[in-house]
Amino acid sequence: MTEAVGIQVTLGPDGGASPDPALRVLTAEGCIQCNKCTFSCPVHRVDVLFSPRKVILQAYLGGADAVSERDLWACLTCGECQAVCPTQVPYPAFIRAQREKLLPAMERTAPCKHGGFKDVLAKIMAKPDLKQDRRAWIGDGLKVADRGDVIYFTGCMPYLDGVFSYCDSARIGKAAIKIMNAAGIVPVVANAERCCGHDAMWNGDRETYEKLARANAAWIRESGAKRLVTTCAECYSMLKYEYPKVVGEWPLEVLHMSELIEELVKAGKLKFARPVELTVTYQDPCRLGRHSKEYDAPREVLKAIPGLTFVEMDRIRENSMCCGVGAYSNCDAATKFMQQERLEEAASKAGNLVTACPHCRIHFSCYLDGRPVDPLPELKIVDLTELAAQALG
Amino acid sequence: MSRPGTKRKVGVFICHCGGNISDVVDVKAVREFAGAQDDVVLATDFRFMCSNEGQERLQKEIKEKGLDGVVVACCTPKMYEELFRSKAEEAGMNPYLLEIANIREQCSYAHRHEPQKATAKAMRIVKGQVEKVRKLRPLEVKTAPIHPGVAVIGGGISGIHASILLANLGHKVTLIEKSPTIGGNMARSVKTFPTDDCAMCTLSPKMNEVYNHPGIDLLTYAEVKDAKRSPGKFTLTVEKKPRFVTDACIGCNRCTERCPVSTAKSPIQVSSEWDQGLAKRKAIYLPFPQALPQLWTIDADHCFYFQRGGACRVCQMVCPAEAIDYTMKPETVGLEVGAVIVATGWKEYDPTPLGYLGFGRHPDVLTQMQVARMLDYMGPTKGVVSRPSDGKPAETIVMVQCVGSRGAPGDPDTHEYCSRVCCMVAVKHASLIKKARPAAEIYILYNDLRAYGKGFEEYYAHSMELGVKYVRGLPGKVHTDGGKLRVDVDDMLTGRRLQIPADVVVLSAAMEPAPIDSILSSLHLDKTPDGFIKEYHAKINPTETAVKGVFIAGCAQGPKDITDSIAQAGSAAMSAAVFLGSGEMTLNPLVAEVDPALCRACDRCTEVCEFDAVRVDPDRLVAVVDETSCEGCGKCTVVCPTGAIGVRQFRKPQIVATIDALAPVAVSP
Amino acid sequence: MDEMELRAVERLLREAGIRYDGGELRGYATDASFLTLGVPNLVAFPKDEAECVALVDLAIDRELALVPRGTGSGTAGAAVAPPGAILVDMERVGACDARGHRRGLFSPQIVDGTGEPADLSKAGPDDVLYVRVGAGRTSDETNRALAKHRWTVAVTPSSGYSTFGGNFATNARGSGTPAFGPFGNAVNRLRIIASSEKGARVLEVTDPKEVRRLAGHHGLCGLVTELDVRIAPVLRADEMLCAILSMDSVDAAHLGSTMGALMKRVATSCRYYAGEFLFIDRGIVRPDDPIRRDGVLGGYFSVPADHRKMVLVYRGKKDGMAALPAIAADFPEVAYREITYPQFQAMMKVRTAATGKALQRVNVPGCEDFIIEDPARFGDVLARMFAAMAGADGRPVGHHYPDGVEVHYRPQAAVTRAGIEEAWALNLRLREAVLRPELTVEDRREHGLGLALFRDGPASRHEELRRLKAEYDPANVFCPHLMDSKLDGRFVGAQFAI
Amino acid sequence: MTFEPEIAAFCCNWCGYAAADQAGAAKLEYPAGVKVIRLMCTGMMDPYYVLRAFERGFDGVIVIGCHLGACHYKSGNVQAQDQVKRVGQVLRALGLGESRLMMTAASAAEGSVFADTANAFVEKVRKLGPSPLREVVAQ
Repeated sequence: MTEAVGIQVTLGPDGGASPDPALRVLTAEGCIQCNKCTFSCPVHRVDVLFSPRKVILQAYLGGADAVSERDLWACLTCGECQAVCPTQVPYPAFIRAQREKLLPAMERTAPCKHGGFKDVLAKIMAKPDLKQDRRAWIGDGLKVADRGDVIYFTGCMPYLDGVFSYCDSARIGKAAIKIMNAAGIVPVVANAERCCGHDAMWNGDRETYEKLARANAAWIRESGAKRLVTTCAECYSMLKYEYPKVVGEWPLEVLHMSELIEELVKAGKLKFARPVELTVTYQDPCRLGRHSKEYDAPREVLKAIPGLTFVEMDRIRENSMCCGVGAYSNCDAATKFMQQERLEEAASKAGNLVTACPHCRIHFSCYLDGRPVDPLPELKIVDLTELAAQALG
Repeated sequence: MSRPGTKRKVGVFICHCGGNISDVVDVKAVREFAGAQDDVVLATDFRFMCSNEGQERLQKEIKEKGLDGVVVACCTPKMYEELFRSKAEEAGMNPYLLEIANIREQCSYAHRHEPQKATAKAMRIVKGQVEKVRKLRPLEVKTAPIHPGVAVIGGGISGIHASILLANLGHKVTLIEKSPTIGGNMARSVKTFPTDDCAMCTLSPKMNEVYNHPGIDLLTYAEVKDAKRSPGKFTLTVEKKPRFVTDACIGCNRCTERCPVSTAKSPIQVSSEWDQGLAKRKAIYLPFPQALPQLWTIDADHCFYFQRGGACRVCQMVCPAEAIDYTMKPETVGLEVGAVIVATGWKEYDPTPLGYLGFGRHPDVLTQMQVARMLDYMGPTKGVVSRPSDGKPAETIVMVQCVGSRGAPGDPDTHEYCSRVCCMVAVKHASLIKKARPAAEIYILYNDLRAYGKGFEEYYAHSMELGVKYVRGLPGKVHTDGGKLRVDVDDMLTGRRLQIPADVVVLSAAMEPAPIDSILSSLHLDKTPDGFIKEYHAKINPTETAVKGVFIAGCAQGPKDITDSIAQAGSAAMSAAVFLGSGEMTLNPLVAEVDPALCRACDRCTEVCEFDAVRVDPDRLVAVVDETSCEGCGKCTVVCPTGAIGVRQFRKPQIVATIDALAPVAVSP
Repeated sequence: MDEMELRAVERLLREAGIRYDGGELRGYATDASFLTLGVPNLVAFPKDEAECVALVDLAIDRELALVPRGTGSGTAGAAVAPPGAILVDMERVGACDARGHRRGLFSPQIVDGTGEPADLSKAGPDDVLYVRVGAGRTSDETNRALAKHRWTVAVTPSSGYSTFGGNFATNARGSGTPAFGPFGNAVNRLRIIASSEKGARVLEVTDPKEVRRLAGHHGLCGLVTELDVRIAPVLRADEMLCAILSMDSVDAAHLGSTMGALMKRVATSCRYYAGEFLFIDRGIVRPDDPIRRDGVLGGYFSVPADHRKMVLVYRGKKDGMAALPAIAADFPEVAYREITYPQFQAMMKVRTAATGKALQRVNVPGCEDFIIEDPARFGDVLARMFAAMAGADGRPVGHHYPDGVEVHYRPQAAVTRAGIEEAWALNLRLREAVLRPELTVEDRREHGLGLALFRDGPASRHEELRRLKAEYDPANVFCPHLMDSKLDGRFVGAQFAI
Repeated sequence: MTFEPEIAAFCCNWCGYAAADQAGAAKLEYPAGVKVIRLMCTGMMDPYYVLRAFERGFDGVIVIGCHLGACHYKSGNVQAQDQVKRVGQVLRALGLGESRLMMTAASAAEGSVFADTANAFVEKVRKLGPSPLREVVAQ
């Protein structure tokens, strides 16, 4: 009985919206306490004490602030829970809102070290009069422009190699430009570009995120480009779905590289001449898949590459398993076991794991660079764009 | 849920340093500024914080205000950080919650003509430390008792000397020697320069002392197989090889006399290690007459019993003491000690790769070690240097210096370093021969002749008086055509080419470290590029190593003569004694610490650690720091992908707090 | 359990290396029933049989109560531990690697009826095979592993993420039940940790009769750790038939009796794997839900305001379903249409959604499972249901099993005490209205989820459970709170907080 | 108001920091804009600190450790060099340019080296002008 009273106290007046923004997100849909979320949660499998359902109930009974900081940061915001939820409780959104609300008061922001690195990078890029040089990595033979119809939004890619030694991320960018050039597109790579703000937003730093969003919106609008292409699932989800919420509607068509390639191939503007004799499987990045519902384009691209044998893993599309790190906010012991499980699954299917997000690529490569939990078969982490570029010959 | 750190009580004490600070920095302003900072409950200033009065002030305030954080703004922490911390501890505060704000050396001194700027900077330095202190956590200082006892590895002169010193100081010493006897290379050296003393005469008393010393356990014919390190203790696994001769042995030598091995018709021939291959030995043998312990040993690899399936039991039959036991097995001894002295010594370089010198191709090309054996009146040639080919005394002897030493950088066949002793060894042997047979003609072909030690130059000069001929220049080739030896050399002083027909050519071969890689790796010791053991600091700690409790003596550290080896053995023994005597080692708390919840066990920390201080526990899959070996350099904190590992008092938030406080934005002027 | 005792138990668990949660426990205060509330003193997460045995020994030794729990997807409250009890989360049992980390992927061990290992790749469609799984495994992950051989778990409750242990404890029914019966019938062998005065007993139950007896034990008898679960080949699209039969009417009684009669005919002359129905009104899915735009299914979502539309969906092997079109043809008001399997699944999604999709509202379980043995009475029941729930939120959904029609209804309530009490009152009204005294007890047979109703359940089942508990749990450590001693061992079901 | 560069000087405890002390003790002067941050070893120099310093408005960063081969911890300074090189790329991309970051060595005895380095670097940064990030921060 007393517990039932507790319910009333914490949720305020009948049915009325709770004053707590985070809780409002949570109760926008009725949780039916079925526990699908917890069971689908990759973190829960490693750390039984972490349970989305438990967190939601805590929020119901004790208010959003009853959620422990630990649980708040343990969540990958990968969205597996929401995908299986019968009532689609927007759990990641709740976590985000809660992080946002508590950030000023919290001891521990993004706990992962590289999270800190990207964090400060974003803060720097949020500053107004910054004169970046974002093209150093491009190299010869690749054509980019200052103005044009198509923007290639590189995101943090030009910076990644400064930290992630084991993973030459610039290759993705080169591949992307190579492909676009091959299709007669000379993309705009702008020095005015800023970090997309993905990590800032998901780690609760709305101020920085909005600064970045506005800064980007400004130059993009000014550029007059019609389309924006990105090789990063995070940038994609931000520019396509989150930016309008901050900068208002914009006439820009946001494409993930895989979508562009699919389009170009279908339209015959891009020919895959050279067979790529590899067996590959595909990792749906959370931000591209569950967050943006783009499951097919990458698969279409893989199918279009001659010589390629494409095998699906067991858990794909909305059931796909996260690479283990979300927004660089949580890389820890649990991550390690998740990655082992996912990579075992991949290795049991193919010798190459293709992903469409430079960050999945980094996190998996990082794992392979270190000591595995258990020995793994030979496995390479490849970006979809690189693979497509290989097929150009 | 956890909110920002609970309120702290920080006290700031600003020192005038009797004007050194206050003449430049506006102490009052700094004090007021400090008082306005978060968590600062006390900001005060004083003429001399380091004075007794100042220290009492500090302690009083800590007690009264119950401070859990202190910043003393004064001179460099190198001066009084220790003092103030100990005072704080006496006053009941954790010493590691105290930080020094250096506003003298790095502020009032350096900017003494810019008082305003110096003051502003002082404020920020103080704020920086305040912010750091607010983020500090109390640390406990752990200590580990040092296990009594020391192991000395290597029974050469260095090991022997160190063992005796330590034992005399009352430490339990275990001396481990891998050959059947102690004595090492000095025992082979016949005489020692520059005094021509009989080596054995000086050595064997020390050998006896070791053998009979109640404080010394002698493990001969034994090898260190593994070493484990734990706080204050080393656990060595020593394998004692079977001698197949029990302690019952009375040393009657009957077995050796009757042993069929190495007799004329025997299919098994063994050359004597002791005599450098110039003579044969039996399968059951005593390495040399003064060998200690006086225990015969069966060399199973060359014994008919073992090689021919029990075919021969002669020794057992003739032994009056029934000391022969063919069934002996290797036994492993576990040894727990607090310190280890590595005195594994050197071996002579094998000149075979230098084909042009003819070593190994012509029997009359020898090394100095072999000559040393010949010069031993009890040796294979009874003290006469003669031609192995026909046994005739050698009339013309050519000695070649720097063989294998001072080679071209990168030459795989030689060493770049100078072996330091060969010059004097050559001089010594030449003189000895000359004294014995003035008629003998001796040439020493050298590049530079190094007579650097006490009495060496005189010794060298004397050899010239004796008529030893010195030729500056190293031979291009030693000709062996027609079985005759001829050495061609360009005399760089006269510019003449000499062609010296020689009876014997003696190569002054380099000193090489004895092969001990397994010991090195299990003790986590490094080597310098020359292959010798890396000392902690080449100049000021030549006998200590990066591993606390492990010391080096003698040629294991680098080429040395006996004098230096003895000196260094003494130094090593002293260092070890001091270390052991301290009883317990305090573990520096400012070392790395792992948060198991964040650790990915990716092994990156273990890869960069120079001190083997961090390991991944394979079962729990987390990195574990060995606080005895961690030096707290923090390399690991940079390569750690998750931030799981951090150095205490230098954790990221603590350093960041300082950066932010010092940054332009941090101060509103 | 007082503080001291609790600390002592925690220490013992730590020493035994058993994971536990002694901190934030409100998260375990309920299961999917949401109203069944009780905060345990401790939640233990054993990872294998050994740890379960350790737990049971501990419980016997210290006279503690253990309440087993799977994923907590039950709506009955049986997975909720009252204060003083230790909740035993069985999710990890038999599903962890050596380091105790649950692996979402595994290669299941296939056995035949005798428990001998069998090779799925060589198996024929008619072979009777079982998958040997830990109690913590779920149909979803097992099916994922079986998929490459095109086999599947024979009986899958609508919650494919519920654990096998839980399915067995509630003897759950679901897809496959029409062909294979309730979950218990699809289990061939199991291992259970029972109690004795002296300590834990590890029992291996291989006699199918005994297994059937234990099915639906509600955690009263022990901790089930491993089961052999029947599997069946996945139907190929070309051998499968999915069909929708729909009818809408203003008159609930008429709607019910017509569909009831139809279901009766289907039950007698068709063999099907799944028969599901739901009542569609305007608000069942959101206006922007893509299903409304679906060429085939979209139509079913346009309903006249005052009408109720019942949609009945069948799935089965073609040969078994041959009679269906003809039967449908005999009911002119019923529209018959064959659909693809994906369309079938889409409808199932809607069915789930129907039980919960409300702003800031929760589903109040309780009076949710009517099992009407004689579908002829379906109209009558339906009429009274709709009458009783007039104006209330929530939509009935149901299953058609050969042995009767099962209707779920969960009133939805604002998450406030007032709202919940209101919904609960509705529950009671419904019970009065629907479960009239003259109905036979069998008509109110519990489904495992409707424990609250079990108070009124058949005495025969009480006796059975009481005997079982005596045999398997003489020490009375498992869910003692479910047996009310005052009612001389009569099974009263979970306690609601309201 | 003339531009006074603000420099973060990360100094290792054994060489850089000691050199700074030495400089002070020898009454060698250098601009007050140079703020010393003490690390045990430049080996714990994390690229993050460099970026953080710039983000907080410093106009330049110097890392001062032991001479090569003289590192108190064997090779901390070598790792630091590598890290500095890495973060240099990042600074270049950020448009700050690598010249605002410098690593050098000064032994405990080389107070003059510290002072000279500090003076020279400050002059260099003065020529480069204020960090584009600083304007925002300083207000």
